[in-house]
Amino acid sequence: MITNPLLDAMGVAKNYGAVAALRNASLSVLPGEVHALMGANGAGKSTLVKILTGAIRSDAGHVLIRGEARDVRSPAAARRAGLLPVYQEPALIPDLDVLSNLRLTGTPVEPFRAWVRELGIPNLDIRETARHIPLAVLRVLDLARALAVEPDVLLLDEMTAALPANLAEKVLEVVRRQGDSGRSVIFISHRFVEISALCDRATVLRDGVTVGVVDIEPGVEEKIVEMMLGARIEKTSVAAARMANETPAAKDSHPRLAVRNLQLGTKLHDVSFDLANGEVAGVVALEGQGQDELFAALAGSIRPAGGTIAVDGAPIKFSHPSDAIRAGIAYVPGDRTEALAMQRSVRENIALPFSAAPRKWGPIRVRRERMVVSSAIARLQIDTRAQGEVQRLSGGNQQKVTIARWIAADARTILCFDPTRGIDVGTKQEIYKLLRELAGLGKSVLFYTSELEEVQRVCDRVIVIFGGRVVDTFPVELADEPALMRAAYGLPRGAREDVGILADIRPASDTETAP
Amino acid sequence: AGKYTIGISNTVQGNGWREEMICAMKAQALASGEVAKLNIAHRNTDAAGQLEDIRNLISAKVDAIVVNPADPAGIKSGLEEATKAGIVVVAVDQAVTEPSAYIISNNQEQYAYLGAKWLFQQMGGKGEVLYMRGAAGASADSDRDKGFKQALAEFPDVKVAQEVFTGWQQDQAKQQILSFLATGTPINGIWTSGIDNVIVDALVEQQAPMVPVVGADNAGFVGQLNTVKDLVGAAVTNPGSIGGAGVTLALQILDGKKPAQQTVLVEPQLWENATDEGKAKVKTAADPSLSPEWPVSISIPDWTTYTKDQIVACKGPGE
Amino acid sequence: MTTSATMPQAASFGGRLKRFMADRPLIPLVILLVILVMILQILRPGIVNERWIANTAKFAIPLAILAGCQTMTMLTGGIDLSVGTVATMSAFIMATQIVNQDPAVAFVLAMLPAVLIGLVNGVGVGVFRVHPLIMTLGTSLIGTGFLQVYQRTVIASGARIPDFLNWLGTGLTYGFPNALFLFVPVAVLIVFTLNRTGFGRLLYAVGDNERAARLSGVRYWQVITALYVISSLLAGITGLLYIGLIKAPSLSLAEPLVLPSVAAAVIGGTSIFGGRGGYMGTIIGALILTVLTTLLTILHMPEGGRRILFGFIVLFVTAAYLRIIEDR
Amino acid sequence: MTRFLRNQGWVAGLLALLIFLFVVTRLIQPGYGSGDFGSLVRAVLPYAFAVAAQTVVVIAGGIDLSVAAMMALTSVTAASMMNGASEEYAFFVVPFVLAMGLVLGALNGLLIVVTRVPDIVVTLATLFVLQGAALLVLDAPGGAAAEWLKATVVGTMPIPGLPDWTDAWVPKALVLLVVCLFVVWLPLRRSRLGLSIYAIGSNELAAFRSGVPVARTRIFAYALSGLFAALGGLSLTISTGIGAPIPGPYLLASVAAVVLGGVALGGGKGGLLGPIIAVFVLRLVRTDLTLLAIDPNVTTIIEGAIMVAVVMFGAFITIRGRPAGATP
Ligand SMILES: Nc1ncnc2c1ncn2[C@@H]1O[C@H](COP(=O)(O)OP(=O)(O)OP(=O)(O)O)[C@@H](O)[C@H]1O
Ligand SMILES: Nc1ncnc2c1ncn2[C@@H]1O[C@H](COP(=O)(O)OP(=O)(O)OP(=O)(O)O)[C@@H](O)[C@H]1O
Ligand SMILES: [Mg+2]
Ligand SMILES: [Mg+2]
Repeated sequence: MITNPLLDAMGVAKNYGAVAALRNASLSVLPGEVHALMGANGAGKSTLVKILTGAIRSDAGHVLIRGEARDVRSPAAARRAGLLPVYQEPALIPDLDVLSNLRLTGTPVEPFRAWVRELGIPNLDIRETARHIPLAVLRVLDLARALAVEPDVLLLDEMTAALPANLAEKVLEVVRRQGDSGRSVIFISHRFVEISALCDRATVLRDGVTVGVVDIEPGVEEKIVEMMLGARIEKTSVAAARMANETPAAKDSHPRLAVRNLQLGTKLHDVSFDLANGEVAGVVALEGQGQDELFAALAGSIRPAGGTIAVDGAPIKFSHPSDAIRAGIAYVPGDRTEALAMQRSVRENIALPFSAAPRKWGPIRVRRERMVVSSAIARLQIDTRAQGEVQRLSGGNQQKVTIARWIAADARTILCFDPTRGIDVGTKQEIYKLLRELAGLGKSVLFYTSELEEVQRVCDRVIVIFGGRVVDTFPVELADEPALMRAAYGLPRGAREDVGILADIRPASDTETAP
Repeated sequence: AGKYTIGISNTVQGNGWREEMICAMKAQALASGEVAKLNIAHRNTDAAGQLEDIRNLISAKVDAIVVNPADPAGIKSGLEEATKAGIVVVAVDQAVTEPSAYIISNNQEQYAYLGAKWLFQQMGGKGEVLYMRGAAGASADSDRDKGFKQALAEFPDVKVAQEVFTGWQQDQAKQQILSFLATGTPINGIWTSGIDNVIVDALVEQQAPMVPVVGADNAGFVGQLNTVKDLVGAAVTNPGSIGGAGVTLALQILDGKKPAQQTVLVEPQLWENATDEGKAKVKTAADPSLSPEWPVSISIPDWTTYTKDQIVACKGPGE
Repeated sequence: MTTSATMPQAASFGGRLKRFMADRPLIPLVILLVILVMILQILRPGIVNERWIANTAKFAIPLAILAGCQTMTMLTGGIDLSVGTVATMSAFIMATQIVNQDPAVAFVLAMLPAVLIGLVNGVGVGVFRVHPLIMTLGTSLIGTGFLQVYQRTVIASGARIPDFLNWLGTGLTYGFPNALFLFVPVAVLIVFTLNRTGFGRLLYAVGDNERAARLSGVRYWQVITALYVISSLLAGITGLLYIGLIKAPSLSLAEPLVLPSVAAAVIGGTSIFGGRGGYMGTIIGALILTVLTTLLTILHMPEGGRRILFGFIVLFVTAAYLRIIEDR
Repeated sequence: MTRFLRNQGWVAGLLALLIFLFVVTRLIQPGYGSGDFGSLVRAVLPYAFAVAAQTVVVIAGGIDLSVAAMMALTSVTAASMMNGASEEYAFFVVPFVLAMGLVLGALNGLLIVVTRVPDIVVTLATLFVLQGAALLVLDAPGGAAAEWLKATVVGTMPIPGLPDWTDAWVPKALVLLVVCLFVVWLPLRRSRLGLSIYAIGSNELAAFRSGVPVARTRIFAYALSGLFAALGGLSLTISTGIGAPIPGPYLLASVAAVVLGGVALGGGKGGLLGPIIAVFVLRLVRTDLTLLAIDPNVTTIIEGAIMVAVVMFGAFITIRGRPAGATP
């Protein structure tokens, strides 16, 4: 029997001035299916989701819902039609508490609570103001809110990108059950593991055009990547490349960065580690183990309560990011909206640190700046079609700009906080390569990632943080995914439990005695 | 020192005329020797705000309140309450509708009538006049409008070429007159509601043909009447020192010397420089040492007893 | 699947025109200005002459400089409502101090309160994070109070407008207002600062995303303090120019320019939310407002009607302009 | 408890300040009693409505510069309609004027939504329009108010079961204020519509994506603001017995009280209670300054300084109280 599609979009197009975000996109979702929407950064995935859910209007194309032509003009109308999105950015109202947020959208409270528990957040305070809730939890709440009204089609735009592994896992589980119970899910992710574990079919977008629909079966990844990237495909093992053409940097007497007994409220306890010149050190941690605070403290954004930070052997106190920058430490936050002036040009964003100090407030040396900036742009292969305003770049290209800034400023130490969050495979490869190159030039990189497989590709050494403490440090050779996973949960190395990304995890209480 | 506490309420701040009025009140209170303390509420506000001030003065248990009303009718209830509380109420500058209040007022209607009539006569009873009013919607402005219209009715051949509201703002008036001059519309006279010296300035700057100008007795304008070549004009007095007169009246009432009438009108005078006799008068009236926004008539015979130094010092009892 | 996206190349003439103007946002503004002048000329034939143009420029210049203060502060998401008070203070102090003081001393005394108020504004906004609207409103109240107290101490000494300011404010050279000698350098400086200096860039960055600026090493309070001091200095200089033009020191001299200065910046395309705008637009915005005021002055209609018309025209101009430049 | 302090600490602090001021007032003027309190409430009335009007739109992320002009227009309309009319006619006038405020407010919102011009500019334009309209209704202060209306704010409210000395502290004006404001506001705040107002002020995009009808909510917020402003206008007519076409000092006062009351300019935060208490504080400060017979020019300085100081203090404690690590 042929089932009719629940949602059928055809010929969807959307222009932003000269930029065509979508040119001819189509998408057909069957009842009960988990349908992946894939594409490189800037392919138009988010745009399509926004059009389907009435957040923006398309320039062309039609959408059929349950076979009927529907003109969805607003998110409210989409809700009524049974379409519920979780966008790439959290949609909870920051100044309202969770309960008010629910009331605002007419979401029933009890089912919401049930979903929240199911999604791995056992003790949510429903009167907490959304502004005070961490990003990852907000994303989960956003999802729970959508689930609570039992939508026919759930649209998840990079739902798992900002989530730590433990929460991501719960999300995947829940999504899969949605499909089982006859409802459809449109699932956007750059992580193939998730796609293959979860989805039935995938629609692939390239440059705003649907280039194909494939069934998910073993080995289909290659094909999808090919479709996604067109001619751009290039697949080298970075790790291998690293081994081949890098001579380890000469050991200096002082490490680039020496952190000793760093203390910060309840978040960090006695954190000590070194970062050598020419080294990429990976930080591995579950959500909320203090890694945010660690990076913020090293970046000069928050002042630690105790402990010392020494750069090149000289102890330094940071009271403002500019102090850290002066010491050659640059911070690339995970949330790019935090790092970019969205209405300004790519060039201005990259050149921003040059003007920061009062003695640099004078006339800009335009030619020199243009040279430095364009070499950084070229190095990161930023798509500059919409460079007049950074907000018009796709998420991935925005992320590149945040890194390009510090390449241009020639920072010696780069703190990268989950830089590949929501970035397509092609771009990810470029970033891995870049980080390795930087290390090759003698620069030091501290690299936190929520995707464990990246550790092996990029890092020389792994620092594991659990409960605000450094619980382990080991060379990358030992860092296969199961080992990392175990370490991240605070399990001592050498323990036997099988903790894979999709396996059941043990209750946290078991692990508490571990470190 | 004296024995009375006098409350003062005024609702326009930062305007030369009103500042002189306040200084006159202070100087008179000091000169009289009867006042122990002045309690001054002086700010920019409306009738409701003035009601608030009056009630605060009642709370402060003053013996008399001298008020320049934001509006004749709008503060009636407050004044009534004051009288009930045994406080002597004197309104200065403008009338109030509260029957128990004493009024010592400049006659605004007469002010406009006098100047306009002189102007129309200067114009030979015909021609076009530029009518530069005060602030739209202010009660003094509408009183003056009545006087102006009355004079206009007596000269059927005089036409209003243009009517503008200066808002009693120097800069606005200057921009308006310059725009108007640029249109090249011929005029035969200019009537102003006391924003006068910028108008003469503009005529001089633009080398426009001098026409008769009527203004108030502001120091700046009176000076111009003496010095600016070819300027024929008249200054109509509108003494800010009426404030001092109000204090005198209040003290008289407190001392048990009630005036025969509830209302005392101070009639305006007109000083012109068209005649030799007028010129002499204008010359004696001029006072270049005063700030140009201050009226030169800094005292009112029979009503004020302070010296020029006292009003210029602007100090009340106990300061 | 026949519906294809409208490609830029295929756009209609109207669309191309719109794009053309959107990329050059000054053009529609200039067109608006020309239309207003044309209406004026039709209503009063002959009014648009050399003398009128000079007069318009004289009044537009002080407005444009104050609007420059607003443009710069608005770029950071702020606003400076104290410019009116600051301008009035320096004008008043100049006019009264010149009577007994050396001109240079009088000038310094006149600019002193400007620097002080700017500093207080800057510290309040930059360090204590008080909302600029409240901060500048508060300092303007405080300034007005001080000015009133000061006024009483100088009533007896009278006031005089220095000849130089007179020359600057009202004089003409070959038919051009002398005020241009002050304005052109100031305007060039502001435009250059905004577009070609590190400081200008920081104004945009701070207004757009303060956290991003911070992460790039920018110290917010430094930028903001410098900004408000500069804004106040410009306002103080405007006050001196303005007193030369009006020639009558009063305690509310420049106060009526405050709201129009905000309006001029907004009409000129500067976003009050920060991060977007420029000074060239503001200059034309100031010209538009000045011409509009003239237009309404010469209309024969009741004052109420005039104000209604003014309100609607300001709204219409801003709306039309935004329509043209948005969706680039 | 900590959350309560975080959310309501500012309001509690203001209340403490108000009580402190009452004590100070009693010390300055030992005779300060219930009658004087009644005067205070009557003075507060127009300000309170103005600040309520401002609060609603500020919470919705906007600002309304036309509040005072709206009060002037509704005030002159009411006064001129009641002029020479029968007492009963006022029963028609009151709802008419309120409806007028509601509609004109909604029009403000509609213009903002349709033209997409920033609130501050649209309401600046409507400020002129409403002012002009007020001048067309009455070109000078005048009109009248029905006696029974005037009586609604005079005297105290006898409350059965309470001793007279308590009743004496319940002026009718206070009852009127509480009824008009909180009867509208409290149920609204908890409703979906009220939450929507907070939502669009907090994050418009997120609100839109949560299915909030942003445009409609904004129009509603402005309509409500218009309604409160109309109440303010009526209260002016009631207390003065006339209507005045020149707006009083309510615009800046309303903005100041909103900020003092703990409502963030920018939207999404705060409530109505804080700003209303702030109005009481500001009025009581005025009373104290009058009672103390402070030099009137100095009072301007003091009022400005208090505003700046309180807000700086507020900013200071928020900087202090910011939890470590909240902004990495
Ligand atoms: N508001 C906008 N103005 C201009 N261009 C835009 C705008 N929003 C998106 N675009 C452009 O549309 C294209 C598609 O963007 P979209 O965000 O849909 O990509 P995406 O597939 O979701 O990418 P990512 O995986 O990086 O999130 C990009 O080239 C982007 O630059
Ligand atoms: N205005 C600019 N335009 C382009 N590139 C710049 C600019 N300013 C700095 N850079 C680049 O950033 C890097 C760091 O320069 P910066 O001047 O900040 O270094 P520094 O260590 O502070 O040196 P100095 O003491 O000479 O200022 C240099 O490699 C330079 O190329
Ligand atoms: Mg996306
Ligand atoms: Mg350097």
